Amino acid sequence: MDAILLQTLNGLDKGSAYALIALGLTLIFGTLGVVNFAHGALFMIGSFCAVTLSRLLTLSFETVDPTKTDFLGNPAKVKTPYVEAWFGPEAGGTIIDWAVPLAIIFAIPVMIAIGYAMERGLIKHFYKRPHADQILVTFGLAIVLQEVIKYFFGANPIPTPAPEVFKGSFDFGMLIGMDANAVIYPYWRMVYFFFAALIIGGVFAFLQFTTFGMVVRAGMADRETVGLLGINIDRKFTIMFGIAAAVAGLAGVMYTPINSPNYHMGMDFLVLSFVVVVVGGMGSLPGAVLAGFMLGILESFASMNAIKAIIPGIDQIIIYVVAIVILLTRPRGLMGRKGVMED
Amino acid sequence: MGILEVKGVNKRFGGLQALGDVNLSVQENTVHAIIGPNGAGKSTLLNCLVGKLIPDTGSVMFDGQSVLGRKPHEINQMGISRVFQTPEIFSDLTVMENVLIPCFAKRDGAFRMHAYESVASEKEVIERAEAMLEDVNMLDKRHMHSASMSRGDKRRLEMAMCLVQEPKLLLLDEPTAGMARADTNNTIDLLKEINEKRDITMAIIEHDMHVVFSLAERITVLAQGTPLVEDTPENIKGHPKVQEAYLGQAH
Amino acid sequence: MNVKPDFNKNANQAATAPAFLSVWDLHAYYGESYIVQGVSFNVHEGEILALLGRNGAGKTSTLRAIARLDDPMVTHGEIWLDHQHLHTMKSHEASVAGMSLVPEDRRIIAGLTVEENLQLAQIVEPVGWSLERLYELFPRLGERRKQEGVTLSGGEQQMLAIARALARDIKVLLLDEPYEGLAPVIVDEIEKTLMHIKEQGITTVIVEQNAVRALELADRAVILDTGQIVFDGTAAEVLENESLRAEYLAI
Amino acid sequence: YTNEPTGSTVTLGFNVPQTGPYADEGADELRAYQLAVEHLNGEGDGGMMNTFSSKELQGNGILGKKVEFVTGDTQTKSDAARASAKSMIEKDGAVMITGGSSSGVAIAVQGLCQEAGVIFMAGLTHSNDTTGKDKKANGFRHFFNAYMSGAALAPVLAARYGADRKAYHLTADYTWGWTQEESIASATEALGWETVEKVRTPLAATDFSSYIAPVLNSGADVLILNHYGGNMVNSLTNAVQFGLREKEVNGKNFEIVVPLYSRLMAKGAGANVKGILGSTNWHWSLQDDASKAFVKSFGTKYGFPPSQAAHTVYCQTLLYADACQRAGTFNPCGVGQALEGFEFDGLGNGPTLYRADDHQCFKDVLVVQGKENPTSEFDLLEVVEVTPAAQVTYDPDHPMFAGGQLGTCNPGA
Amino acid sequence: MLGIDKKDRNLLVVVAVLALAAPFILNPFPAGSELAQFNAGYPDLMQRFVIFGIFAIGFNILFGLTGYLSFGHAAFLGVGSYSAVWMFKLLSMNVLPAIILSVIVAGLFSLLIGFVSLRRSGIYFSILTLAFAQMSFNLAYSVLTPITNGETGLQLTLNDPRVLGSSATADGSIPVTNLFGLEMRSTYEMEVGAWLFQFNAGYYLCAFIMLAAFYLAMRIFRSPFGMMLRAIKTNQTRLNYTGLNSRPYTLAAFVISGMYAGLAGGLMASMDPLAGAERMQWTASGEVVLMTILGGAGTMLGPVLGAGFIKYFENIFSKINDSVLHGWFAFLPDGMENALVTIVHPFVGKGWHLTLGLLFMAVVIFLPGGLIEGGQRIAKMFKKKKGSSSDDDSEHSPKQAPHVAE
Ligand SMILES: Nc1ncnc2c1ncn2[C@@H]1O[C@H](COP(=O)(O)OP(=O)(O)OP(=O)(O)O)[C@@H](O)[C@H]1O
Ligand SMILES: Nc1ncnc2c1ncn2[C@@H]1O[C@H](COP(=O)(O)OP(=O)(O)OP(=O)(O)O)[C@@H](O)[C@H]1O
Ligand SMILES: [Mg+2]
Ligand SMILES: [Mg+2]
Repeated sequence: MDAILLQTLNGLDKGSAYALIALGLTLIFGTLGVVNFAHGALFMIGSFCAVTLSRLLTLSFETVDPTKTDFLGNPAKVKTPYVEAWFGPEAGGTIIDWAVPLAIIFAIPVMIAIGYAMERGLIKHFYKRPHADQILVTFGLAIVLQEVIKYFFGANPIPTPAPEVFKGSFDFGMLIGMDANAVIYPYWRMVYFFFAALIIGGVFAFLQFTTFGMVVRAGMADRETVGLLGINIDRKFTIMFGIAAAVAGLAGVMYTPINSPNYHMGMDFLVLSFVVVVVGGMGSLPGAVLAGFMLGILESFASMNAIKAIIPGIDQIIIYVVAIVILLTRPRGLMGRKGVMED
Repeated sequence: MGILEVKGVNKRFGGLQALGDVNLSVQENTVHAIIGPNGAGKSTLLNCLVGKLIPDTGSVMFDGQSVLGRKPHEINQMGISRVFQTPEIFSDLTVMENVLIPCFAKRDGAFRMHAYESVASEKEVIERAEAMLEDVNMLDKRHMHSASMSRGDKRRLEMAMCLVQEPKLLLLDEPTAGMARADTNNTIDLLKEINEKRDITMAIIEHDMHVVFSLAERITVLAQGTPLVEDTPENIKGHPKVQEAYLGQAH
Repeated sequence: MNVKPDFNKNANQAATAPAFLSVWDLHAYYGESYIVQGVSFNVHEGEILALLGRNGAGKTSTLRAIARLDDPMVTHGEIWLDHQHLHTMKSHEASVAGMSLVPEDRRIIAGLTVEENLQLAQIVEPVGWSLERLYELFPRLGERRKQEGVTLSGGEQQMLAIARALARDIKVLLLDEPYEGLAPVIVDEIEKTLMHIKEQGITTVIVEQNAVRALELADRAVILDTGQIVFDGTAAEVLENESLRAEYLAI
Repeated sequence: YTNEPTGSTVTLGFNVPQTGPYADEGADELRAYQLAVEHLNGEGDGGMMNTFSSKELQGNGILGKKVEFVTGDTQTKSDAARASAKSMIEKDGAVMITGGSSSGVAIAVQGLCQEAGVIFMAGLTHSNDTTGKDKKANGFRHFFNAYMSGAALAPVLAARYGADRKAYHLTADYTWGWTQEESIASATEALGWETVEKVRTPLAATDFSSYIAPVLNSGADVLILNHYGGNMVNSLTNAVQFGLREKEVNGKNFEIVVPLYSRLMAKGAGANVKGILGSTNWHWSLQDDASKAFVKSFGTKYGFPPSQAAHTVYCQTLLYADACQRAGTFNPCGVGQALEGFEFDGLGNGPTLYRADDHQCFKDVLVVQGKENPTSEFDLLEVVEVTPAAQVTYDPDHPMFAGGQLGTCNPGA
Repeated sequence: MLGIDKKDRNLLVVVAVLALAAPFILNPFPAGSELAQFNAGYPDLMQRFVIFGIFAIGFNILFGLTGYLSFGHAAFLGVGSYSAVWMFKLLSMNVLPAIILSVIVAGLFSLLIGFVSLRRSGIYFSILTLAFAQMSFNLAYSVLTPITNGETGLQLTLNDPRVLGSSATADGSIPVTNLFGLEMRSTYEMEVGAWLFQFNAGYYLCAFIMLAAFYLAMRIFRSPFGMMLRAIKTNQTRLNYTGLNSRPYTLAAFVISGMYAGLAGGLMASMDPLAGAERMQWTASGEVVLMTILGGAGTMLGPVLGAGFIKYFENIFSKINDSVLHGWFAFLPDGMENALVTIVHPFVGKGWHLTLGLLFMAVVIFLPGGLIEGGQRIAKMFKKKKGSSSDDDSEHSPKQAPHVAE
């Protein structure tokens, strides 16, 4: 029983990550119809916004401390972050500690700018081109972005912890009257869950309660005609791309405390996010979110020993099994719209 | 007993009764026109004949066999070809290839693994396709990319694709819409000739009364999903209800 | 090269009013094929111009070029509308400037209902007819407003395409074969509407294969052949000129 | 024999991951290779050549031939690694191949070198199989292995955490993970620990929450993470996130163990490694002369201390060169013979033996712990115990290593 | 001759000449010179060129011709490799049975996956194939280790129970793959001045098979079957209403391309008897997609070019390290040498991915039709120069449909 509750909770949390990552992709891929293999790279760049900010905040000046020696036996240099020097160790320390949440503010303009540049400079010319060309160009871009990050940050993961107050976990089981240690849950994952809900809700509302969503859908179905109706569809697409990049980036920023970011993390998530979007159904935002949570929860359950004992290796393939079953039983995924990328 | 017997066909789209108890009998080797106001259900009726839609109730018999429940390609193999309201062609292929494909379908059936033979060596088929293109005055365009043709030309191409199969029953959904007057006249002549020489039965939907009255031997008027009258062209022309609901005062 | 068009250039036009829509030496290409080959004409405010010609003459291409669509690409020429230079605009800017095109294949937007298709036209100012008024003109659309636009019947789609154009506040209406697929009674209705909006000062360019109908409606006519203008005069002149009619219009 | 050097130079092939998750490790290996080549050619300060017990190397290359090298990218994929090694052999005339950063790659390339008739000096490969069921006559391993990790760690674990412990294993679901799990489980069980559960995790997993969450519930009081690389960084981060380290189970502090450590991984996991025990092949903070000489030489050139990967590949380059020198030939069979049973000292791991039976190297193994108060960004691990070689030595026919045959050395064409 | 028209015959001849003379063409620089780094004429890489060429040719039948974008084709290649290696382990070191088995097994496997996946089209199809391939990869990496040997890859060992042949040779090593005694690795070396050319038996086997595969693909392209496949790509609805059943056509295309992939896998194992699971990973499937698009999807030669391009970068650019760079620029003054090395450094060696990514982008942006379009443009330029302005009637004649096979 607690095992089920536990895995449901875990699944929700994993699902919120999947849903959030897939959300940005749905906007570009499901809605604009651009097969964006650079989406993972956007997610990764979001993470590195957090890394960059925490690097910036810990930018230090060096003083030589004659009492200490470095690994070669020379007098050691001691680093003091400017932030600590300016605001005092206490306040400065807190600012550094809060680097990840602060990075949200930092990442939004950065990601929008990147999204804008990417759309105006590149993707714009590819709306009318075959999907294959889109794959090639975005894949090329993804590699380039990755390599640039690798050039500056290396290939190793870079730990980027959450603020001290969000570290550790709380005992969810005790809260609902279960035994101690039955169901524990890390604080940051809770934060992530609520953050995901907020972003998903926000994007959803924006598309649902404004004409923006309709215009973009129309533009994707027939750009030319929408232009004939006086709508500057290019601008709408750019905005959409900017939003999608920002969503992808924020998903990345918030993910850093969960797993240390590295330059290829985007590729690791790429396939998964495509699977989520397609299982959810092309062009459907709720579909993608639903699929994200569903796959997250099923994946959690599949990792239970009891289940692995029955079907060995099921946790390796559960996502794909589910994808196959859903796509075979529902022609357009969970909630896909007709005619979107079916040929 | 006609070659095509439609009995009691009903089709609903949600709250809309698109077809209500349609009965239609098309006699072999005749040209049968179906006319009626926009949204009367004419195209829907054709859709039910070729397997694009399945009627809710009723039966459709062709040549003594039911077409219901068969896949589009099976129905075509029975001998029904259709020209669509908006041209459906292979737009990435050349005009010639567009015509060759139905030739092969007619010759080889629904599937045949012709992976090693070369198209260029199929002289007979090519001749046939060329003859067809000649008939519709498009032979000079045979190497053209069919996507880059004007709309009227696409129409003619699609018709050629259906005619080359020499179907027993040819269904035409507004074949001359958007066609220049000269070509319309040619098309009328062509269809007439084909109907007479090759014994192809035709069911034609048209809003151009000139075409209808030049070709049709019988006319069914459909309104709101139900046949209003069925009669000879002369009688339809003078039918007051038809004039009011459809033709307008111009005719 | 860039000589400003003479707004009073049209020799056949005795009127002293400056041309409202002026197309001057337009050249346009689809990729490498040269389709519009130096087309010039003027239309006065409130006039109806019939643009006629055979299939593949370049009528659609001309209209598309004037509406500033990406294809065909205009390489040379100027387009002026009410003192605005359209030739520097993109299609959405041209639309804001008062240009509206009813495209030949209707281009109803998939995935959107009838009503959404109309709403889409009213997102950007200036907005024309209200939805109520449009439904009044085409009651059929009102009935089907919740239906997905692309599942409408052919004629209904044509109505929607025209309604969508009227939903914007326009100065010039470009109609590419607006009667295609419409029942004769509806054609009558639309003619009435066109006369009505003409009275309001809206200028119309109509491309139509049903040349007689178009000429009866139009003030002036331009005949295109292989991308060049072969005739520019009043509609009455065309109707009177046997040889012209026979050669280019087959009527 | 294959690629016999006829000119004034000899070419070695350094095949390391330059792209993919282990690229940094590969880069560090390359640095060490370059350093070794410099030292062999008599440039630089000579590094560990000065402390090495065998004094055959003269600083004039190998057998008087100047050492040159080619590099390649394994991409941490056995296919790509083999392609890269093949091009070194077929195109560049490399007479020895070395490097790699995972067992899969090492075994694949070792097989290739056996067929092609060149010597393979494995880089980072920790799986028992490399010198167990997949051992090859042309291949030699300097690195320690999973069995040794278990044997070195278990006594320390028992001493620190007591003999009455219940362990929960999370294991990367592929060959290396399995041998690691088997080794450490049997070593700890021998000391009285109980293994509560062994759970396999997919290699592609990035979030281990659903594997970690049930741990506390299972009655286990130790979590053993048989993960490496990104897997290990993530699973350890997740485990700490779930607060495992602050919990008490069965009246004892909950503990986490990472059997195979590397400094680069520790860096990736950040503060999460503090206090966590594991084993490693070598660490820069060792204070013997050889290690100090190496750190100085490497640190002066590159500005930071070398990793264990760098140390391993540096040693192997010297050892290979020395063996050629002693054998008086580059012929793989001669070199192999010179390496087989070779005993030496002065390369940072204490007295060392290259065992003839399986080409595994036997030397001291370090037990390390994540440092609580690091003084610099490199100072992440501290050595808690240097397990003497004798304690980690096993019989050549130990069941965990059974199944393969060394075969005979292949000099190639 | 051969039942193809003149243009195709010329193309075939060109490909044949290129393939047979590859050891010369790919080794333009004298061995030992600084530019020898760019030589690709050594057996392993040449084998890879043609093997991936086969893979891409087959893939193109499905993707370029039929328009179905499979993201799981690497699975068939992997299955082919495994079958071949098992054949070596159990039956004999002759490559022929191994290759035959790998084609058959891959064919059956693709029949199964194709039958299920082809019930959907567009992106849904792509994801289905991706899911099947990823499943195969994950299982091969872990649970199926007894069959696949997991992470390490399936290798030959000294105690393989080879029915026809011996477990080990007299001198105690593993026997090598051969074709009726002709060892795949046997290489004849020819020294011409400073140049060294290698003629490898395995390569020539692969090259002949590639030519056969190319010829076969050409026949398919020109056949009624090929025309139907192209028709499916443009308008499946019309095809159905024309009386053709598209399912067997797509399935046949899928299986054929799966067999091509299996053939490539079998050949890979024949050249180097190891089968690794990562051959089945999505990145491997992605690679063949990239090869095809990069070269020019739907063209005959494009995929082969694309395959060569990517493999060249992977194997040549990744090996250019700083000391090689210093070697190249050694003639310059020190300062300039170092500056140049610093500039070039990020793009080669461990930065080869970066260069590849940039080239991907450059090719799609500037050559929408892939590399093949680059070739066409060059050819056109020559033509223009030769017979200039003989036909400037870009009159009112719309463009002719491009011939599929350039
Ligand atoms: N998929 C559908 N869903 C809902 N309604 C539909 C659908 N398809 C057709 N209809 C409606 O059914 C009615 C009949 O359509 P149909 O296309 O048969 O008319 P038609 O007689 O061919 O008219 P036209 O002459 O204008 O082409 C129309 O009102 C149309 O809106
Ligand atoms: N996308 C295109 N690419 C290349 N050529 C095209 C394209 N569209 C049309 N054409 C060519 O341009 C010429 C003019 O076509 P257009 O559609 O303007 O003719 P039209 O006068 O409207 O004919 P119709 O009466 O048949 O609609 C035709 O010869 C046609 O083949
Ligand atoms: Mg209709
Ligand atoms: Mg037109």
